Amino acid sequence: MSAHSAHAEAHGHAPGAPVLVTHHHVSTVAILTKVFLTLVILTIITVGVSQVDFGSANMVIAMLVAAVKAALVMTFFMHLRYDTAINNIFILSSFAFLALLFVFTLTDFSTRKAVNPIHAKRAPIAEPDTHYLWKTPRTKEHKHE
Amino acid sequence: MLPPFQQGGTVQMPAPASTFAADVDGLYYFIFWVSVFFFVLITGLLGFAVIKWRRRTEDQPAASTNTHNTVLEVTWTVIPLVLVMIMFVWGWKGALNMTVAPGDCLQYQATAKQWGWAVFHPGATQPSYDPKTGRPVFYVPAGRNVKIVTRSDDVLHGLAFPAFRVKRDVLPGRYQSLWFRVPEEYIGQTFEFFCHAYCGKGHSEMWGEVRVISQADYDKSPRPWETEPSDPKELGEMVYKANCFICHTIDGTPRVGPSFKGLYGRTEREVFLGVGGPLAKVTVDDEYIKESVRNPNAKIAKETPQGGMAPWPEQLVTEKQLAGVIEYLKTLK
Amino acid sequence: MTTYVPVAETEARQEPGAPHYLNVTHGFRSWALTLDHKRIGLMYLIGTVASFLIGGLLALLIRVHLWKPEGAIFDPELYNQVFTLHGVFMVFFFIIPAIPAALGNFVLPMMLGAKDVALPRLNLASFYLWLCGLVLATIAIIFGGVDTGWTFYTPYSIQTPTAVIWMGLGIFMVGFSSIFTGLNFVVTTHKLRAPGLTWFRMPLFIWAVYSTSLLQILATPVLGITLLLLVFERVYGIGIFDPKMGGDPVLFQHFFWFYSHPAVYIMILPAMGVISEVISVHCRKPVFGYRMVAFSSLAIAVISFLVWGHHMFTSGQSEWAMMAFSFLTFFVGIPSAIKEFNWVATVWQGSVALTTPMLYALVFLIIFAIGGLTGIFLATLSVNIHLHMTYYVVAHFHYVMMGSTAIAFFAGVHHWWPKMFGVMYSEAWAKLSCLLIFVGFNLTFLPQFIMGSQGQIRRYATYLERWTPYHQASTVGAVILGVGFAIMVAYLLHSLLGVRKARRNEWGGVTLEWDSPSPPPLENFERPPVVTREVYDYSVLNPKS
Amino acid sequence: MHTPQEAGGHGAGHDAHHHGVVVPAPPGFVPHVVAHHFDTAEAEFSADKLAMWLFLATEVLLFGGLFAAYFYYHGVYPETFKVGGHQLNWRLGALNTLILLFSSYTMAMGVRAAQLSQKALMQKMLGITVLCGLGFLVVKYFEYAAKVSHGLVPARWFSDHDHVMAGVENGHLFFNFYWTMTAIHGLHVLIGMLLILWVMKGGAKGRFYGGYYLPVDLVGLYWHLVDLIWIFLFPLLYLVP
Repeated sequence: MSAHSAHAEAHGHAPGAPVLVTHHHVSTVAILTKVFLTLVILTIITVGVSQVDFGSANMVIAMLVAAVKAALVMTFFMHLRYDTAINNIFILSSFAFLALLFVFTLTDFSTRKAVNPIHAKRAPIAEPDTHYLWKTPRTKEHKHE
Repeated sequence: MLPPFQQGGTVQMPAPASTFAADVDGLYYFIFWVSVFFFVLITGLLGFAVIKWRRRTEDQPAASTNTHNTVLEVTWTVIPLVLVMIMFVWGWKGALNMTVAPGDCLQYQATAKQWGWAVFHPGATQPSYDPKTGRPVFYVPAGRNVKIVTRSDDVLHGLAFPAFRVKRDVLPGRYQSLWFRVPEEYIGQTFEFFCHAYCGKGHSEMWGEVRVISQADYDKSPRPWETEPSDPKELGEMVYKANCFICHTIDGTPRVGPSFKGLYGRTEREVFLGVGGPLAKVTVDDEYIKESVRNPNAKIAKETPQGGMAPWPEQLVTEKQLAGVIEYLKTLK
Repeated sequence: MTTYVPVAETEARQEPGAPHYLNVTHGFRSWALTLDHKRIGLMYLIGTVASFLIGGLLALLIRVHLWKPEGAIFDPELYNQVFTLHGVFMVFFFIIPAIPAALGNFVLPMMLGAKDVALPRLNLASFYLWLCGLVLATIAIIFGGVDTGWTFYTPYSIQTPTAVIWMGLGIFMVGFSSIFTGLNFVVTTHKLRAPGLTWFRMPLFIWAVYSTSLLQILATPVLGITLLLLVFERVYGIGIFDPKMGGDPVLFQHFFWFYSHPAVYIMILPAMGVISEVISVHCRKPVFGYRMVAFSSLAIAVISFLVWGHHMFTSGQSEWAMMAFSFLTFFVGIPSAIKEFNWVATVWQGSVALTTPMLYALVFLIIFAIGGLTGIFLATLSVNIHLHMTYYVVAHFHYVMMGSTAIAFFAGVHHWWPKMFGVMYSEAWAKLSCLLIFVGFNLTFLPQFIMGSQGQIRRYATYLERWTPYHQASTVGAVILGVGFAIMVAYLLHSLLGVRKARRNEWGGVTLEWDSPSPPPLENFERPPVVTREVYDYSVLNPKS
Repeated sequence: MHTPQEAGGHGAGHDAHHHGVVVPAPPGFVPHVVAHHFDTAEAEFSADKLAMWLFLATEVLLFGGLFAAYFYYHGVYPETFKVGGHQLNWRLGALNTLILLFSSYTMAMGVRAAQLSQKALMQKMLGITVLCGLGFLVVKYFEYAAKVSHGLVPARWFSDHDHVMAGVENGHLFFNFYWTMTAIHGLHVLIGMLLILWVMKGGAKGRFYGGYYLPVDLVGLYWHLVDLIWIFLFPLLYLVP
């Protein structure tokens, strides 16, 4: 395989011809601008909604709006829509695995008092400055760390 | 001959000294025999194959080149799956039983700190130690449900009763609890409890004893945990063994804290007045020792300038015990 | 059935004296700045084995210390540092990089028929990150050691006066080294397979390393942020993990095990891959149930993210979380069981050559069976509560980590040694060493199962009288194990003198790395390989068929 | 495979024997030489891009750990987080959000220009992006200064001398999250700016054109991710529900 044929195969140009425009997807200025304006509007919405008290729904709304914004950035600015399936799979799976961290730690936290209420109760604990065995040497440690 | 086991125990398990033991041990042995079966099966087949089909000549090809067998593969996927699901349900039920204490429990409290336990019996105002060894002791009436509520003053600790098959981490800032009931046939026996969560230097010394007694002995006055040595020196030695020995030796070698050997009565002892404070000279007398226990960071020995010992309030070391400690220190020449 | 003719045909193609990757360039710079995956693999090999020897020496010291109930050598403070350093060195500097970074770097691109990994510069950077981590860990030892245990549980790790910050930063770096290695391998596997090498023609070692790499990419960042927060905690006290400032130490455990449970599979999965290769080659038989073994690697990778809470059954997490974690934990055992059965079926009716790599593979099969089966005890909730934090756990994970992963690593080293250096070691000494390791290993850790179920808690500097015989048996075993490893180091080093030259295809393997001279040339192959047959098709070695 | 042309940069003898494919460039640009172990420019492009996405996946999980901790403590101390959130200036936060969104937009435009071999436009767009990043940091500086003046600094030095967090438990925790998260994010902004400057340096030499714009694309992806994280940080810290 020669350099030229390799290049021609990859780019669909005549061998040796300079590549002015990539054969990959090029977003139009219009779509990028529209996405940007949508993002601005969504920012205004999320700020606006936060000024009204919907109780615990505020968090859900804020996160939903943020998720939509993130999706827009990823789809258009980051070209995921035109990218290969495998790149899509990897970045989305990172969110999926992150969700596992969220789901399990928050499940633990929120169901601690389900069986044994006392286990969710906070116990007194000695004051840091009087009972911290190593409180003082921290300064010493700083010296040689 | 196999090495010694705890009384009533077997090769694999200590004495089954609580009502949980039957269930846990039953499940343990179920898994054990299933494992033995599969282990013998695997190694047996492997050994047979290695001997039968070992390569005798350099150019010997494989006796068969079959690459899969769906029926076989599904079989050895499904059978283990069924077995482990049995184990899961069995184990989950057992664990739930250990977590949910019945309503009629005697409630004990245990506070862990680096590196010792303060064990409070129901209604007790001070922690209980063995008068001789200074080990923390639980006196537990047989046949009663016992619940222990724990907390920690500093780092993670753990409360583990191997003979009772229960265990629970002791967390700073949160209460944790466990419960058990010892059958009556274990009256008169002693079992150990341990700290199982690594907590630093004195981790392996944070163990104590559980003494199983009858209900009658439990109710007797004075309560078993209320007796302490009447001789002040012995009382002091008990308190030393219970609280001090991990950091303070009596043979002259300094550890985390200064050694107690020849400490009492020393004059011109150099101390820092507070952490990072100026150097001063004091005489080791009753007042100095009392202050060093109740407010350790007021005067910090020169040889261990990091200080940092925890104060021991009256709840943990009474005035009487403190007086005993002073008497005990006088004997350490 | 036609007869098998050994590698004569392929051997003939090897030109004597042709330049290979070891002698193509010379000098310190040519190694320190190399971008060749084989040289980087070798540097990892030296580094990880050195870490293993340090960790092993510490292990011996631990065992000698535990000869007497009151402890024979150290005071408890020093003992705690010794077992912490043993754990840190073995886990972060040996087991995690050993197979993927050392063997994987050498073998994976060759198996794929590639000239190099996809990102050679990143590969070298990974190595230096690993080395920086090692340097920081060494600094930590000089500045007072670390006594937190390799798990760094808070709040103890916040309070201890030892050099946790240095060690934390060191492991942070090693973590990123691991991430970049994994990233490189995933990209290489996706993009640089030889023509004709479809996914289901890939050797199982690649499948295993690929699955491992996914774990490295997805799990390690959480360890990174956890250690970073721990460092912040110590430097300016952010209180996230410190109960005295409103933090929750159980959250630290969640974060830590979110990485460190998958990390267990980062360690064992590539080992499984090595075993698949070794058994197949030395039995001259395709791995039984190839697809099942391949998919079980991916299944393990995914399920391993769902089970971390089984390290925390007594830690004060909620009962519902415990139930979920125990349930899911059993599922991770199934793919491992499938693999074990498939390996036995591969040996079945094979042409079993009792070479050193195969002996190690057999040792692996036996020890991994015990390691895996004892894992079932620990997955079961009520039994776990009894066994948690005892020597039973110590024995279990040593059976899996040391007895399985390290043994598989050495199986791989012996298997690919002729390929790496073009020389053969003394099989007689190798077999003696393998025997000593097998006996010594079991003598070390079987008594620990008994001690553990009897209630002996781990990480104890002193212990009760009645456990003395078990500890002493364990110590004797450790010494035998040490002798076994010393012999191994000796004969492997001796083999480098080149007394016996290795053949091009020493064992009669059919994966692509055997298609290259021993040692391989700079870009691995004399001509670009093209794959035209199914994986593990040993009939190709017979020119008459 | 062979190419007659001599490739530069012999990395310790590594590239000594084989040379990569050359992607022909328009006049005024430097033709790109594909790394020796790739057969085609496209193979190199897709491999490096996959690597970048995998790296972004690790970034997601790295920040994800912080977010998980945030939600955890938001559950433990909802009042603390609410009161703490009110101490932050949401106007400045919103301004920074807009700045970053705009910089993402210009970054995407810069990548587009690179794809079309529009060198001047690309340099302009990347320059605006860096300036936006700088603007972000300047606004951040004023925010930080305001917090410091109120003693709302990370834990060890947390003094809260205006007692704005009095009355809630562990008031320092919210600010510890605020400082840790924004500091790590700010570090990413800084790294992103340096990367863009590095790309601009190559761009000035004419290294990036339609046939080879990979570094611009990859740095762009990184920059968008930094924006993405801020999109979540902003409501969580400034508009705490």
